[in-house]
Amino acid sequence: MWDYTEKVREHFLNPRNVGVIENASGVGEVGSLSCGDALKLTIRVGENDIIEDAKFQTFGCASAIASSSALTEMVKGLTLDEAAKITNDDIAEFLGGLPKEKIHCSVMGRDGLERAIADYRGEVVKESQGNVVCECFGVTDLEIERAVKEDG
Amino acid sequence: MRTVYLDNNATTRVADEVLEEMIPCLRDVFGNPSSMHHKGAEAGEPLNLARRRVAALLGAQPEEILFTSCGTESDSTAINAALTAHPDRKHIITTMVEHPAVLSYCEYLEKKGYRVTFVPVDKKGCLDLKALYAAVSEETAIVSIMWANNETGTIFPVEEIAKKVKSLGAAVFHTDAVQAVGKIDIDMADSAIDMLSLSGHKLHAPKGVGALYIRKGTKFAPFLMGGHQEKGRRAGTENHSSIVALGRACELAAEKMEEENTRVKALRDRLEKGLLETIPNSFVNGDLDNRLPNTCSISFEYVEGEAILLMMNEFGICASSGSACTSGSLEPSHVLRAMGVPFTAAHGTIRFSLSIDNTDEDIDTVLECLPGIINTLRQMSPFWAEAMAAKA
Amino acid sequence: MRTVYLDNNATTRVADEVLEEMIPCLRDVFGNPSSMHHKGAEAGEPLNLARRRVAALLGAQPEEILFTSCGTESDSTAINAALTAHPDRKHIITTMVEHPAVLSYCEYLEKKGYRVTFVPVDKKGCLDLKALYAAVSEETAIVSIMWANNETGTIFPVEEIAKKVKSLGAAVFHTDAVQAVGKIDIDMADSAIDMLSLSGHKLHAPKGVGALYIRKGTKFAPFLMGGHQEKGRRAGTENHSSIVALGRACELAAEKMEEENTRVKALRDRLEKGLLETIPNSFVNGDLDNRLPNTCSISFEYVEGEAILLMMNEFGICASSGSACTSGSLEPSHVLRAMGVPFTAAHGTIRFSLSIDNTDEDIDTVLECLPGIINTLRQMSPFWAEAMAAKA
Ligand SMILES: Cc1ncc(COP(=O)(O)O)c(C=O)c1O
Ligand SMILES: Cc1ncc(COP(=O)(O)O)c(C=O)c1O
Ligand code: FES
Ligand code: FES
Repeated sequence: MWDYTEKVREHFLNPRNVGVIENASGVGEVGSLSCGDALKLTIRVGENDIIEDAKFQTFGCASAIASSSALTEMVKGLTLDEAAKITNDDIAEFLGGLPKEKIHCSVMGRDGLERAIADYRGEVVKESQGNVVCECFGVTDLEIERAVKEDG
Repeated sequence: MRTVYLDNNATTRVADEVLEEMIPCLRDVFGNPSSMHHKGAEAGEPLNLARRRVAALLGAQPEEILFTSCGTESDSTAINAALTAHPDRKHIITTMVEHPAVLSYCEYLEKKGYRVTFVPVDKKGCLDLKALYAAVSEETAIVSIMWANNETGTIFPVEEIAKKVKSLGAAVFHTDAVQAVGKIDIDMADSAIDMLSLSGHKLHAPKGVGALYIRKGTKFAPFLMGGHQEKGRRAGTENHSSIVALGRACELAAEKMEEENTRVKALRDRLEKGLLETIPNSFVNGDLDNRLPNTCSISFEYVEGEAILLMMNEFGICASSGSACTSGSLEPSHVLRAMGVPFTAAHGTIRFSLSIDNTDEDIDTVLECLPGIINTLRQMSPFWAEAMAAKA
Repeated sequence: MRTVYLDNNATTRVADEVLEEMIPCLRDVFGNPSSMHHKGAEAGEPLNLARRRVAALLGAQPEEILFTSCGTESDSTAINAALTAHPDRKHIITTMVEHPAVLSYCEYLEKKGYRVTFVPVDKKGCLDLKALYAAVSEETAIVSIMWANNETGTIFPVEEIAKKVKSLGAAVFHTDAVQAVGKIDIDMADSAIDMLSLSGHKLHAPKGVGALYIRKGTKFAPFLMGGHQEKGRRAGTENHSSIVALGRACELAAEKMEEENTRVKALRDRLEKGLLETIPNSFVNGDLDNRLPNTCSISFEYVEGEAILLMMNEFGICASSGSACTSGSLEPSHVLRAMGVPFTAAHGTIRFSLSIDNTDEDIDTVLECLPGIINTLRQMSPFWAEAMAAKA
């Protein structure tokens, strides 16, 4: 059984900000049913590029749900530039850590955020290098490797 | 909180009666059965009794029972024995839905140069018998096909298959009956099956003990070499207390077989019916006409299995998604994939597996909690919203 | 009648403290550690604790401990792993006095085409190190040498040998430490040994559980394939309660190590001295300067071992002749033959093996009974009459 922290458990059982923002400023969608994980992140951006609201819908395991919930909490009140600096490590840290096998769930969170911001700014997300393990949300071998290493 | 344990295909609780016979073998009857003194002798008799009891449950002779350390070892031993006994035959037949104990070993042997046929199944998990029979030849050393599937409970017609493949030229027929023993009637007396694996912890004996039935006259070669234990067929000091426990568990299983197939089956059916009725977009996997009485594999579309398990756990309910052996991985189980269960559902598949320890109250608890859990998770799922929108 | 159990190298009694920790794991903590629910989780922690405890006794890291079903499986696993990891090396070195767990497997591998060097021993049972070192080459996949001999208690300088053979080009050094663990200090932290086997039932844990120490960085391949248990290094549902028991037994062994080497050793020495003094034509086998504290192998000329054992058994005394593993056979043990013990004595060799359960009273009983037993048997023996006549 995975060793989930109390914080992961709490965010999983009582996820914050579930849902979809109507007329969202930015939408980030990653993942698919076929790979077993998917995230739809919607954000509302207000004055001075400040993220006023964020909501998520997630199909995935406990840590995917907890990571999404954590992410929405973390980004609210940040400027887009500040939010863009959030890494999957920050999400994992916010949750008191994630099991090694579950790091990719937080990677999905970061990717969703990147896409939501890009969507708002009208940019195209550049595809990363390496073999795409999960085409649906573009997590690559390299990224997972890096994420796992960073987790140490 | 009350525990509602519905994960008996993963492992069972050691029965009180079993523990009672086991403990003296740990405390006092500790001699090595091979020893030439009274402490050795007193350990020998319970070992013989255990062998007779295991044999009785299978309709076998005591000499046909070999004790091992687990179901996995029984499987490896059977396959290795057949290949060693028939060195000129380089072909193995098994199925795509075997337990990893057989599957991984066959994949390894494939890399070692053996030709392996993995027979596919249909949507209901039934074997493609035509493909199976077409694959058999005089080159086939062993056909290894599980009696009942651990994830869906689907029962394969192994008796019929054994007869047929041997008439077609296969040398040895082996069945992994780890999930079948104790749940359905098995009679080796009049059978074409040459070897059969079982594991103690699936029938209320402890973990770490198993057995391999080897029909008298079947050519054999040991997997674990060394001492002369088990007549030279399996080295290593016998796991005495656990073997004694396995014997008692087999005796109990015979006594409880009817209850398993009536009361337990009725509980399973009530659970299944209740869930299907209250949870939309759900369906049962497997061959409903040929199925273990205790197993229910049910898919809930657009939600993910681990999340369901952990939410159920908050209510004390224990079940599994896929088999416990693959729960370390993130992919849907190889069994569901082989059956072609659609991705929308495969990820959200839960296995409930009952035993005689379960009660009506257990089923009530699941029926009360699970609809809410699935609903909560679906509210969070982007696909559920999409699917509902598409419908509307 | 009181039992005087002096056959602890064959198997030991499960310690009360061990049983106490084991039983809850049979009764209540029965979950499958791989399962995603609280019954699985509660089983996981005791498993981790056991791994830490076994590691602690060996001066190892918990990740370096692999649980197996017995000493025999540990030995096979180690040898198989080395050969698989070094497919280009076709040479194995072991000794003529190994336990059948290593010996039989090596003989099998010899038939399979590997070149095996069986290093001889001298009269005292000491290894011919010159022959050993001369045999090592870049072709040597594994050198497997027991830490202590089960029949004579002779301790081999495995640390020194490990360093030397690896500097000479051997890929892997493995030691069967089944008889050493718990009896003498072992520290893997600063060692050249790559793998080490142990077995629970030799140190007051139950039968049917063992461990293999695998130094971090050592290339490994599983012997038992299937599920993902033990990080994919050993398939099969973990023998949970016995592993927990092994952990506690290792902790106890560390606590009792000093008693083993003082009180138990003193009992053994008193037994040995007393027998040599009161029984003519008797002598002790093995390297008396490098020997387990609990073991005494003693030969009585012109009498036969089984007869001695059975007469001792009439007085409640349990011991063995040769190893329990070979006691089914009629030949003198391969260890005594390798040492060149004369036939007149090899047949009449008895192994007494003590443990912390033994008392002064136990030794008194043997010293009282055995001289009479040997005398009775000698009076019946034609060779004794001949020998006495020749002397006179
Ligand atoms: C030196 C040695 N190695 C291996 C073994 C085999 O251990 P097990 O009986 O647990 O397989 C034994 C004991 O029988 C032994 O004394
Ligand atoms: C069908 C089947 N075969 C083999 C096994 C392996 O048994 P064990 O865990 O005792 O090695 C299992 C259970 O895990 C099983 O369900
Ligand atoms: S999102 Fe797939 S395992 Fe967590
Ligand atoms: S005379 Fe009986 S064993 Fe030799």
